[in-house]
Amino acid sequence: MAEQRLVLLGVAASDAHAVANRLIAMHLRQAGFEVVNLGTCTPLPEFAAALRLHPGAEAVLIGSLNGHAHADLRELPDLRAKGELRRPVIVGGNLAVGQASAAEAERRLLDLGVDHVLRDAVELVPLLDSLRAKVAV
Amino acid sequence: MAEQRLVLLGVAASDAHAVANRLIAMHLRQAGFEVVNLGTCTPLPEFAAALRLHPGAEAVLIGSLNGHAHADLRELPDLRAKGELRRPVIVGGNLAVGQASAAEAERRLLDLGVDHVLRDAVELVPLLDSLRAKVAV
Amino acid sequence: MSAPSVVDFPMAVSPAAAAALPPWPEVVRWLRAPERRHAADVLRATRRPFVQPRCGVGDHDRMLELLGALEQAGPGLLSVTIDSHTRLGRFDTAARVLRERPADLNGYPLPAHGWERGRDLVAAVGVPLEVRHGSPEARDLFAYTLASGITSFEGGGIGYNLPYCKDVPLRDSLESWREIDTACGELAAEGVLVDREFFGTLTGVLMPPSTSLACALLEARLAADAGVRCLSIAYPQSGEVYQDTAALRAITALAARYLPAHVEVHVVLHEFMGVFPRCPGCAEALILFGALTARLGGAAKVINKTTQEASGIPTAAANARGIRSAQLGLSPLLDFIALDEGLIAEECGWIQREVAELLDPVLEGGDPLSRIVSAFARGTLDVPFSASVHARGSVVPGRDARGAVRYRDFGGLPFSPAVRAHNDSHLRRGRPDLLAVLSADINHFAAGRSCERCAADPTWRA
Amino acid sequence: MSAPSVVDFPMAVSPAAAAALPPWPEVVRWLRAPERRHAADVLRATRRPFVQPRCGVGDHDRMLELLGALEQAGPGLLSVTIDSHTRLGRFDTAARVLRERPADLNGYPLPAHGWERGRDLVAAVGVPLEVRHGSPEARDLFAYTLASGITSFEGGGIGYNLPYCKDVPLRDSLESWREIDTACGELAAEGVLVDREFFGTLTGVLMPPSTSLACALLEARLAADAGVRCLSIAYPQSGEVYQDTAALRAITALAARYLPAHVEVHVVLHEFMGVFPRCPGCAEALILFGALTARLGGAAKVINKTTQEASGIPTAAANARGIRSAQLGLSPLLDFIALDEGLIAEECGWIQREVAELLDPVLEGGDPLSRIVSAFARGTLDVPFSASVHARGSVVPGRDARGAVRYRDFGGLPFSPAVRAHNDSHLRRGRPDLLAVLSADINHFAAGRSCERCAADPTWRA
Repeated sequence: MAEQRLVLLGVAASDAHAVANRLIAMHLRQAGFEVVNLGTCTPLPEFAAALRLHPGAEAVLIGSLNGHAHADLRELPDLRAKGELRRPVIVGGNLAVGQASAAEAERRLLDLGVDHVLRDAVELVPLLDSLRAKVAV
Repeated sequence: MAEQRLVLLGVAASDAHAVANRLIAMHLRQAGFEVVNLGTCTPLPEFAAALRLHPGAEAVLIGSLNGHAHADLRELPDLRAKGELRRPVIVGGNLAVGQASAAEAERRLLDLGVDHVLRDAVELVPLLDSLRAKVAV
Repeated sequence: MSAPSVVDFPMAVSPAAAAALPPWPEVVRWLRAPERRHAADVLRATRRPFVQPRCGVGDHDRMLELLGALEQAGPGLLSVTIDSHTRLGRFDTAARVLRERPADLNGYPLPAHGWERGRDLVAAVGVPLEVRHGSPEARDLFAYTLASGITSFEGGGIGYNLPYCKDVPLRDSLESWREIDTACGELAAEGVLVDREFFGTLTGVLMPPSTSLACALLEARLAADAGVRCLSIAYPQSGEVYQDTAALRAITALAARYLPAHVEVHVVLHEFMGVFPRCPGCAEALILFGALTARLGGAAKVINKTTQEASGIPTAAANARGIRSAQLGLSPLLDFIALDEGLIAEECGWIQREVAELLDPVLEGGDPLSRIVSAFARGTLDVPFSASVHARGSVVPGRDARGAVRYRDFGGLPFSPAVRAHNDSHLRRGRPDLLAVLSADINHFAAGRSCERCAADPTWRA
Repeated sequence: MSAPSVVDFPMAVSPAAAAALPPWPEVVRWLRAPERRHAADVLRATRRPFVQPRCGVGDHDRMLELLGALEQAGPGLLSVTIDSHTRLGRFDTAARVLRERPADLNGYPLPAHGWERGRDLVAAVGVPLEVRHGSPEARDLFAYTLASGITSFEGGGIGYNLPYCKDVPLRDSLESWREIDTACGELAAEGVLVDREFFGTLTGVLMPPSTSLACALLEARLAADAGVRCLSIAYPQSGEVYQDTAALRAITALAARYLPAHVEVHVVLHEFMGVFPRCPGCAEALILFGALTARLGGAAKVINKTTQEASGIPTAAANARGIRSAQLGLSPLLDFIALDEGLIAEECGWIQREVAELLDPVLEGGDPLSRIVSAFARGTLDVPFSASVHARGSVVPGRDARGAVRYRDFGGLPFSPAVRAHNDSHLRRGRPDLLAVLSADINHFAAGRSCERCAADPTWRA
């Protein structure tokens, strides 16, 4: 019997958009994952605390739809330096105000230490599978 | 028994708008007039010729809707000088291209020798009655 | 290019036009080029009505700009509307005004510009063009149209004569249009399908549907007899949606009855052609309403109006906005809208019966062209408010309580007692203050009651 | 002006607000001035739906310009939409952003500007204003609203909490809104009628009508119990015209059942609140469709969208155009459009039954406020896609074949077997690739199929 896979899910601190968050939670549960959903408006330290509670989580998934992803995630280097959030951090959504700067916004998030930036939720399960395969190797 | 009253009616030379012409003809006939309707696109000399044929006509009514009334009536002084069109000439319709110059267009028509300029067809029968009363006096 | 000659063309064109134009075989070769897209292709492919604007200015560069601006709005076809001088065959006058004050022209003087520039217009946009004008006699203009690569041409010997001219004999206009239609037949044999559209709008004011359809069907019948294969029959919106839907649907039924089976017939709605409201909200609502009517009636295309209709030729922006307003009425979101099919079927039946009573006496007999001429002379065919002395103009129309256009006076029309009784059951005849009543009927949509604001407060806009 | 004090106001306002505002008797005197025109007056007088836009920018002068520009389009009411900082009570932050970068504010920070400027807004336009926001706790904002002379105020303890906040207890928001409603009751006794509007739109995405109406009616019931006399109940367009018409008509019937007879109830339609099409033609058609739906459903007003909805806060021109697009759908020319009344009555009956099965367990018992809180905690009341932890969010909605919104998963809702069977007869439950199915339902109108051009060629615009 396959072991239960677990992920942490939430929406960035300044963002109350719940629809995509709920959809992704349903999608992951349907795909067999256990999902700890921290919901909307979740500051990064709250993700860190949840990971301490659920050390078996294989990734931290953060949605951001209001264009403020970079501001909401700016504590990531500090937390990582303190040994927190040592799992792949995957960010998805509308990452910047306006379309033109999407690539730029993605680069800035990666510079901050975000591990993966997704533009479409259907990429999520394949990415989690590939990350797990790497860990297994 | 009242004598039969007669008017000449037509549309200015460059103008094929028939609707108002037909309406005014019906209106006048309903009011008891005999109407010689020369119809659309009638040059001023044709009005003059019709008046020679129907010397009992008490007025010449000319409609103009395309804004070219002044150009279409510019032969009026010449014809009058030759003894033609010696009846009240009454012009009505849209007298200029655009609304702003309507008063100016009216003044230029009066300068040309037009006797009356009407903006609404309902004024027509009262005007004809008052002209006839003057003649009677 | 070999020297052109008059005999090249399958219709009589003027020597001047023949000298200016490429030889007929070259025109045919140009029209047959496989990359050419024709109006007939668009008409055949359409599943929903599309919008076509009127569009014509004097200057060539401004015309190109205008076409380009309107194409952005997504019309199915674009128009080249011809100026008044050219319509009357005064190509020299048009050329002079074009040199001196091109802005004074109320349309595009195609012959004055020449067929090479006509080809520029075709090349400039991705949708086919139609030439729209109002010429009682249009052989030269048609030759320029074909040489330009344009294969859609409006007009006929009735609809482009009676509303536009005082004294062009109907026989002359009908015979000249017969030559145009014969040329279309020759082109069809060469594989080039010319769309010929008939202006059922006529004088444009309070047109009873059966008068509109009878005249357009007669022109279509003459055209089909001369060889035309692609016919567009245009009907003017009255503004009463049941009557208009019924009239549009009647076109297909009447075409099956009066036209040969091998022709294709497309149904066209002219957005309201009468006195337009000055209030932009009312005007836009009326445009949308017309397009919705076209969809309900199953038309292939809508010839559009703009919110500036009441004040003259529209700006490019207003024209483009007019296209979009009509498209709103064609939105699939409004496909839920349906009418009482019983009422429509009844209205449609009466319209067909009226048309039959006008057409049958003309078509059951000898040469239809001659019989049309004499029917208009006798008044058994007629057009209200005719500008021409060659129609009696003794028919008087009016609106019934619902707004549908009926016959207030039948004039000399040969309607049966049943048709007369049905008409009179909707509209009491007689003449109580006819000027006031007719003015009210004519100004039905001018009175500022077509938008929500005017309905709420008729005084808000003068 | 005498020194203000906290106790002046019939609700708890912060000391800072109390210090800044005029004394309560002065506010009441201002509101009672006979020349003042109130939203309730407009709502009572309307015979057809009118349009109200959203409208808020940070800078005061730009706000005045915006209101002036929108007034030209003829709305029945205008909005003062409040910025996000102010909504959360962070008046100081709003004031700082206003000083530093006013363009960064996504609405008008009324407290930061002060009530005198609020009175400027009222004086600048000829139609009354409504304050629209999204505050779970709004007593200070309401005090500024009244002091400004504005007597229409949106919000309630459910609809302004669950979609906007993660962790504000429902009891807190409901109790704070009860104070606002009590103040309205005191004003009603003084002859000032405050219009209180309830945001049935909730989370705005695939909202089943019975969930929307149940929540808004609960807020309305609490408000009426606290003394409010003028209630506006807003429902969000699903986009399926029969369902929406039925839901709007159900409001009147449900109000008669669940609200006291002495209150007046106005029906409001929110133009589609979900994912809007980017194609301007599709967006405009959807706006027009919404307004037409409002007319069919008998709404008093339509809260409008714009063609720029998909890309954020609209320009003044786009907002004005949006008003005009909605007005087109309200044109008297479209009054001929009717729906199958049998279908509507059936749908309306089921909506009322669903609402009753949600409301009756809450209202048949002790203090409704406490029972609402516990019902949401248990999931017998619920909201799909709740942002708040104080609703379970276990209900899953979906669209049926016609596009109507149904329950894909009832969560903990206490529906009868009959209601469940009826729902399931329209929408098969179960979860075949839920992400794909729900995404398609959510993007129902985003897919570019709402305009004639997209319908003809889905590729023309990406």
